[in-house]
Amino acid sequence: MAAHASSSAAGHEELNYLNWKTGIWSWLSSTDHKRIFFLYLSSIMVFFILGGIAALIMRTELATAGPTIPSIVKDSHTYNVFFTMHGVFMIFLFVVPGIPATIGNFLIPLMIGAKDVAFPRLNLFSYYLYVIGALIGGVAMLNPVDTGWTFYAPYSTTTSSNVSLMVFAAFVLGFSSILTGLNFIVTIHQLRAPGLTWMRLPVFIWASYATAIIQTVATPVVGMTLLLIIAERAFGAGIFDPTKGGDPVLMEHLFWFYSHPVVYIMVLPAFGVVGEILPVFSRKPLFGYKMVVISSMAIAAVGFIVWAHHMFVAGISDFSAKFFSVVTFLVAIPTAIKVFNWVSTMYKGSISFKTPMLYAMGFVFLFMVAGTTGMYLAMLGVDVYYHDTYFVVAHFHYTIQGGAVIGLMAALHMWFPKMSGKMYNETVSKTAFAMLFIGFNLTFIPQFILGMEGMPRRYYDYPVQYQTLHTISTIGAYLNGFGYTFALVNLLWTAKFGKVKAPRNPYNSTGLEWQTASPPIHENFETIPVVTEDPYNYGVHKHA
Amino acid sequence: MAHSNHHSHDEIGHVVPESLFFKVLLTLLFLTAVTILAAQVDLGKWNIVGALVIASVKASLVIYFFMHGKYENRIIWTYILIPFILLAIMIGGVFTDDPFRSKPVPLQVTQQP
Amino acid sequence: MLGLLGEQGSDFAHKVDYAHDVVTIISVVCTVLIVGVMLYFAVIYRQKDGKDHPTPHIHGNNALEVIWTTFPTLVCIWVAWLGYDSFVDMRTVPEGAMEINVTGRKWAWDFQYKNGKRTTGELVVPVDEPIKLVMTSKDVLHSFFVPVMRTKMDVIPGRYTYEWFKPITTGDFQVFCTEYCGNDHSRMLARLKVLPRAEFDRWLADDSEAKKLASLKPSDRGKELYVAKQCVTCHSLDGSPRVGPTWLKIFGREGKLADGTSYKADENYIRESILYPQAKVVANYPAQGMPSYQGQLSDDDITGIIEFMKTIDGTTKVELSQPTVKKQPAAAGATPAERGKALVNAPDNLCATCHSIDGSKLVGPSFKGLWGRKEKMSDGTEINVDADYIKESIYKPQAKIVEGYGPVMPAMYEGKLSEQDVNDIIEYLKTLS
Amino acid sequence: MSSNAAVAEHHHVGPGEPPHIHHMDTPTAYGAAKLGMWLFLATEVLLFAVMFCSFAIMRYYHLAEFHDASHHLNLPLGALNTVILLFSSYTAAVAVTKAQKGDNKGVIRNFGISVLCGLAFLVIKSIEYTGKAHHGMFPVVWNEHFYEYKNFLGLYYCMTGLHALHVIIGMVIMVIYGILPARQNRYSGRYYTPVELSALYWHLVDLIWIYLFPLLYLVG
Repeated sequence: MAAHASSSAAGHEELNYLNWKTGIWSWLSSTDHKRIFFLYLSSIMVFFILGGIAALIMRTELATAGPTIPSIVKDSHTYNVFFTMHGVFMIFLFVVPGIPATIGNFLIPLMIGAKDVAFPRLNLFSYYLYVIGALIGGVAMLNPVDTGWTFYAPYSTTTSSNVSLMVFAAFVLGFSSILTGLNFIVTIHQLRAPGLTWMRLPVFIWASYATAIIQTVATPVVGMTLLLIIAERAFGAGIFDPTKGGDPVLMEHLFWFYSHPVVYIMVLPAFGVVGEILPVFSRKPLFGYKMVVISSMAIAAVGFIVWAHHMFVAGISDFSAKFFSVVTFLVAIPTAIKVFNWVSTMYKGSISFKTPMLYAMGFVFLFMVAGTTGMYLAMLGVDVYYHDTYFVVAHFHYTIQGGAVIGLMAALHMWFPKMSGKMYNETVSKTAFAMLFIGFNLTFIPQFILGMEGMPRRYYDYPVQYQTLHTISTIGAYLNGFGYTFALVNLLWTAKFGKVKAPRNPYNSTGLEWQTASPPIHENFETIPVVTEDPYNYGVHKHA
Repeated sequence: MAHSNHHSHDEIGHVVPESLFFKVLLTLLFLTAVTILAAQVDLGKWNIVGALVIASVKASLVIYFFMHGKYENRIIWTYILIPFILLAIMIGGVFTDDPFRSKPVPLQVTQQP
Repeated sequence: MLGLLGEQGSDFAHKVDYAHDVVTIISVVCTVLIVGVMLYFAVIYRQKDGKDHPTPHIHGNNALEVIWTTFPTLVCIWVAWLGYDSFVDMRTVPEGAMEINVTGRKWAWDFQYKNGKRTTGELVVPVDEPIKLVMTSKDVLHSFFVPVMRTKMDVIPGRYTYEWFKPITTGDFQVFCTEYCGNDHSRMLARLKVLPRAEFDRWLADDSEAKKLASLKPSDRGKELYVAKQCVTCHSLDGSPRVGPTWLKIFGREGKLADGTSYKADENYIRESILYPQAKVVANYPAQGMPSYQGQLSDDDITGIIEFMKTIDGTTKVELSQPTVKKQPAAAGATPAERGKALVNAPDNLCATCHSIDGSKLVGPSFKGLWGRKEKMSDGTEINVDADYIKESIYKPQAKIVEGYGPVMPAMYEGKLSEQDVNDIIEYLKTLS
Repeated sequence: MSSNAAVAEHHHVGPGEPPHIHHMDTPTAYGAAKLGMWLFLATEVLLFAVMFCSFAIMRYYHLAEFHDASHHLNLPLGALNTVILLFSSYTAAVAVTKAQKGDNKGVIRNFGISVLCGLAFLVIKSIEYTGKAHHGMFPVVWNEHFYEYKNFLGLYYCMTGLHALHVIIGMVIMVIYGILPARQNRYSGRYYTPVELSALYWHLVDLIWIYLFPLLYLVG
C-alpha cells in the first residue's frame, strides 16, 4: 500500500479512486474502502433483484385466489420456496449488509477524515466472506429450503430440504457482518481527524457506531443458534427437537435475540442518512443533535431486551409476555424523539427539494406509519390478533423497505455525486421516487387491511373474500418494482454515460466528505482535515 | 491521529513481570482444586452457585492479569463487559419464560420402523 | 366503535377492539399531525425561485425535547395498559370452562370432546359458554387462530398450550393455522360452529355412528370406514386402477417402492401407510397423493381396515350412499367462473388432485384448453368437449374415457355437485382455454 | 486469524521495528489492533453464550438427568485438561512479557509450550470422546441405556467440540503470528502486537474452559 502512495500524490488532478488503478483485479483485490463499497453495492443489488423477482412472483401468484400462475408457482411447496428465498435473500444478503457495508463503508472514513478503515484487509476479507456465504446459499437453493427465513424448529430440523447448508450460509454471512461491524467500531474510535470530538461527529457516524455494536455482539448469537440447528439435524443434539426433550421455543428465543436487534442494524443507519439529508437541504443545524445521538444509542441498547415481543403467542409464559410488552414500548420513545427532531429541523429552513430530500421526507412519512403500527404489535391483546397476519407483513415492510431500503436509496442519491463524480437527472429520479413511493403504499396499505380482516401470512392460497385487496396489492408491487428499476437504472446510466461533472460540494454541505474531490482520491484527502466546528453549522449565528 | 491512549515512545503497553503471572497461575490451580473438592460435597443448588462463583473469580484473574485487563482503558473494559452483560440478559430473559410454563415432555410418537 | 376487526364473536373481543380503536386514533392523529407539520414547513419555508434565503442558527430547544419525550411516554403507558388489560382477560380462563382437546398435525385440526367424540376440521361449541382449548401438536409448530374470537395461540409438539373464548353469537366461523408448518399450511383450515346449547347437546350426544361401528365385527367396521373415510375415492376393490393401488388382494402383496426397495403389505406396512402415507410409496403412484389419517382413525379402526382388506376377493361390493347435496362453502365469488374455480380448488372435491390447469399431465387430462378441444376416446371415437360431455364426465366418469387415461375417476359427484355447480365449473373451464 | 490482518501489514521493515501502516501511526495501530481483538473475543464469548444459555434451560428441564450424566464424564481427565490449559495460558502470558523485552527465543519457548499443551489437551479430549463412543454415549452410536442423557451429552459435544476447534485455531495463530516471526527476531519492545493478540486469543480459549469444566464435569 505504502508503495503506491506516491503515485497518487497531489498534482495529478484527474486521478481518483475510480481510475488510479485499472483492471478487474485491481477492483477485486482492492482494500480501499470506497472500492469495497462498490463491490458490496454490486453484490447486494444482485440479491435485491433476485429477492425482488421472488416477491413479484409471490405477489402475482396471490393476485387471485387459487392457482394464478401454475406454470411458475406449480404448487404450495414452490410458493413456500419463493417466500423463503425472498426472506433469506432480502434479509441476510441485501438489507443487513445494505446500508452498513455499502454506504457505511464509503462514508465512515470520509466523514471522520480518515484515509481508510482501521483494518482495510479485514474489510476485503469480510466482503469475500459475504461472497462465500452467498455462494453457499445459492448452492443450498438447489434443493430449495422451504422453512421461511426464520428457520423455526422443529420444522427446520425435520424438513428434508437443504436447511443445514442454508443456515451455514447465514452463519458465514453473519461473520461477514461481525467483521464489518468490528472494523467500524475500531475505525470510529481510533481514526477520527484532529478536532473531531465525539459530539462533533455527524449523526450518520453515530448511527453507524450503534449499528456496528449490534452487528458485532448480536450476530454471534444467531450464528451459534444456526449451528445448533445443524447439530440437531446432523446428530440430534436434543436442544430444539421436542421429540428428544428439546425446546423449540428456546430456539425462537435465541433466534429473536439476534433477529430483533437486526432490525436496528437495518434501520439505524437509515435514521443516520435522514439526519444527514434534512439539515443540508433545510440549511439548518440538526435540531436537538444531542437527543438524536442519545436516542440512537438508546435504541441500540433497548433493542437487546425486547426480543420476545415476536413470541407473544408462541407459548411463552404470560409473565414473559407481559414483561416484554412493557419494555417494547421503551423503543417507541427514542424513535418518536427522532421524528420530532427531524421535522423541527425544517422549521424556518431554506428548503430545496432535491431528490434526496424527497426520499428523506418520504422516509419520515413511511416511518411514522411503521412506528405507529409497531405500537399495535407491542400491545399484548391486539398483537394476539395480529400476530402472523398480513398486518405484521405490512408493518415489517414499512420498517424495512420504507425504512432501510428507502434510506439506502436516499443515501445513494445523496452521495451519488461523491461516489461517481457525476450529477444525475433530477426529473428522472424524482419520477422514479414518485413511482416507487406510490407503488409501495399501494402494495402495503391493502395488506394492513387484510391483516385487520384476519388474513394469515405465508399462505399460498386464501379464501375468496380477500381477493380484491390482494389484487390491489399486486398492482402496487409492480409499480413499486418499476420505480426501483427506474431509479437504479437512472443512477447506473449516469455513472456510466453521464456528462454533467459533479463539483466538490454540490449541495454546499459542511460535511467532511464534501471537502475532498468528487470522486475522492485514493486516500481520500490531500491533507488530513482539522475540525474546528460543530456539525451542520448552517444558518446565521445570532451574535454574528 | 486522535485518541491514541498510549505514549508514542519506544515502549508501548505495560510490561508485566513474569513472577506475577506465576503467582496468578498458582492461585488458579488452587481454585481449581477448591472447585473439585467443593463439588464432592452435596450442597444442593449451592453446588452450582459455588462452582460458578469460583469460575468467575478464575476468569477475572485471567482477564485482569494474563490478558492485561488491569492496564486497559475504559473503552476496552466496556467491550469486555458487554458480552457478559448480554449473556446475563439472554439467560434472564429466557428465564422470565421457562420457569413459568410447563416443561417439554417428549411426545410418544409412533416410532417409524 | 370503528369496527376495523370485523364481527365480535367472544365476550372479550370488545376489549381488544377498544384497545385497537384507541391506538388507531392515536396513530392516525399523530401521523397526520407530524406529516402535516412537515409538509407545512416544506411549503412555507421552501426556497422561492430556487434562491437560498438566510436561516436562523437553531440548535434545539430543551423545553420541546422534554415535552416530546414525556408525551410519547404517557401515550405508551396508556396504550400498553390497554393491551395488557385485554390480554389478561384472554389468558384467564373462567372456572368450569368446557375443555376440548385440540391436536394440530400436518395439515389438519383434530378435536376431541370429554365424552370421547372426535371430529376433524370442525370444532362445534355451544354459545354463551366458556370454551377452553387444550392444544398440542403431533409434528411441528402450528397456531390456532379464530379471528372472530380475537384469540390465537401456537400449538407446540411436546407441550400443551391453551386458549379460551366465550362465544356470544351462533354461527359458522373460519379457523386458520397461522404458524408456518409446511406445504399445505394454507389449507390447514377448520370451521368453528357455534350452536345454541340444546342443539349442541344433541350434536354431542349423537354417537350413533360411533356406536354402530363399535358393534360391528372388525372386517365390517373396516368396510364401513372404507366408505366413510373416502378410501373408496382412490382405492378400488375390483382391481381397477385409481389414484392409489387397488385393495383387491392387497394383503400380503409384494412389490417395488418408489425408491426402488421392495415392500410386503403386512399389518405393519398397512398401518404405517395409513398413518404416514409418504413413508413408503408404491412405485408409479403419486408421492403426495394420500393424506395422513393420523388422529382420524383409532387403532381399532385400523385393525378393522386391515381385517377388511384380508376379505377382499374380487366379489366384495360396497354400497355408496348418496350424499345429500350440501351447499359448497367454498363456492363464493361474484361470477359463475369464479364460483367454478373455487369448486375446482375446494379440497374435498379433489379435482386438482388429478387435473392440472397448466397443461401438465397428471392422473387425468389437464383442464387447460379442455373446453372445445377434440378428444380421442379409448374406444376410438372422437368427441368435441362441450357442456354435455363435461356434465356426463363429472356425473358418470366411466362413460367415456379419453385415450391414454385410465378409468380411475371416482363416481362421487352425483349429489355432491348440483347442476348449478357443474355449470359454474364449465364456465370456469371456458376461461382456461 | 483474520483480525490480525492490520498488524500483519509489514513491508520492508527491520527486525523489531513496527510495520509501516499507511493510514495510521504506530500507537494508533497498536490501539486499533488491540481493540479489534477484544471485540473479536467479545463475539467469541457470545458464540458460547448461546450454548451456556441452552445449557441453563436444558439443565432446568432435565435436572436429574444432567446430574447423573455428568457423573459419567471422566473427572480426572477433565481436571488434568484444566491444569494443562491453565499452565498453557500462563506460558502464553509469559511469552508476551518476553516479547516486550525483545527476547524472541523466550517467545518461541513459551508459545511452544502452549502449543504442546494445546496438543496434549486435544489428545486427552479425543481419549475421552472415544471412551464415550465405546460406551454408546455418542449421538450416532447411542446405547438405549444412556438415551436419557442425550440432552446433556448433545450439549457436551457441541460445547467441547466448538471449544476444541478454538484450541486448534489458537494453536495455529500462536505458530503463525508468534513462533514463526519470532524465529526471525521480529519482536521487540517497540513491536510485539501479534504476540499479545495471539496470547489474548489463547487466554480466551482458557477462559471458556474455566466455565465449561465445572459446568460439565462437576455440577452437571
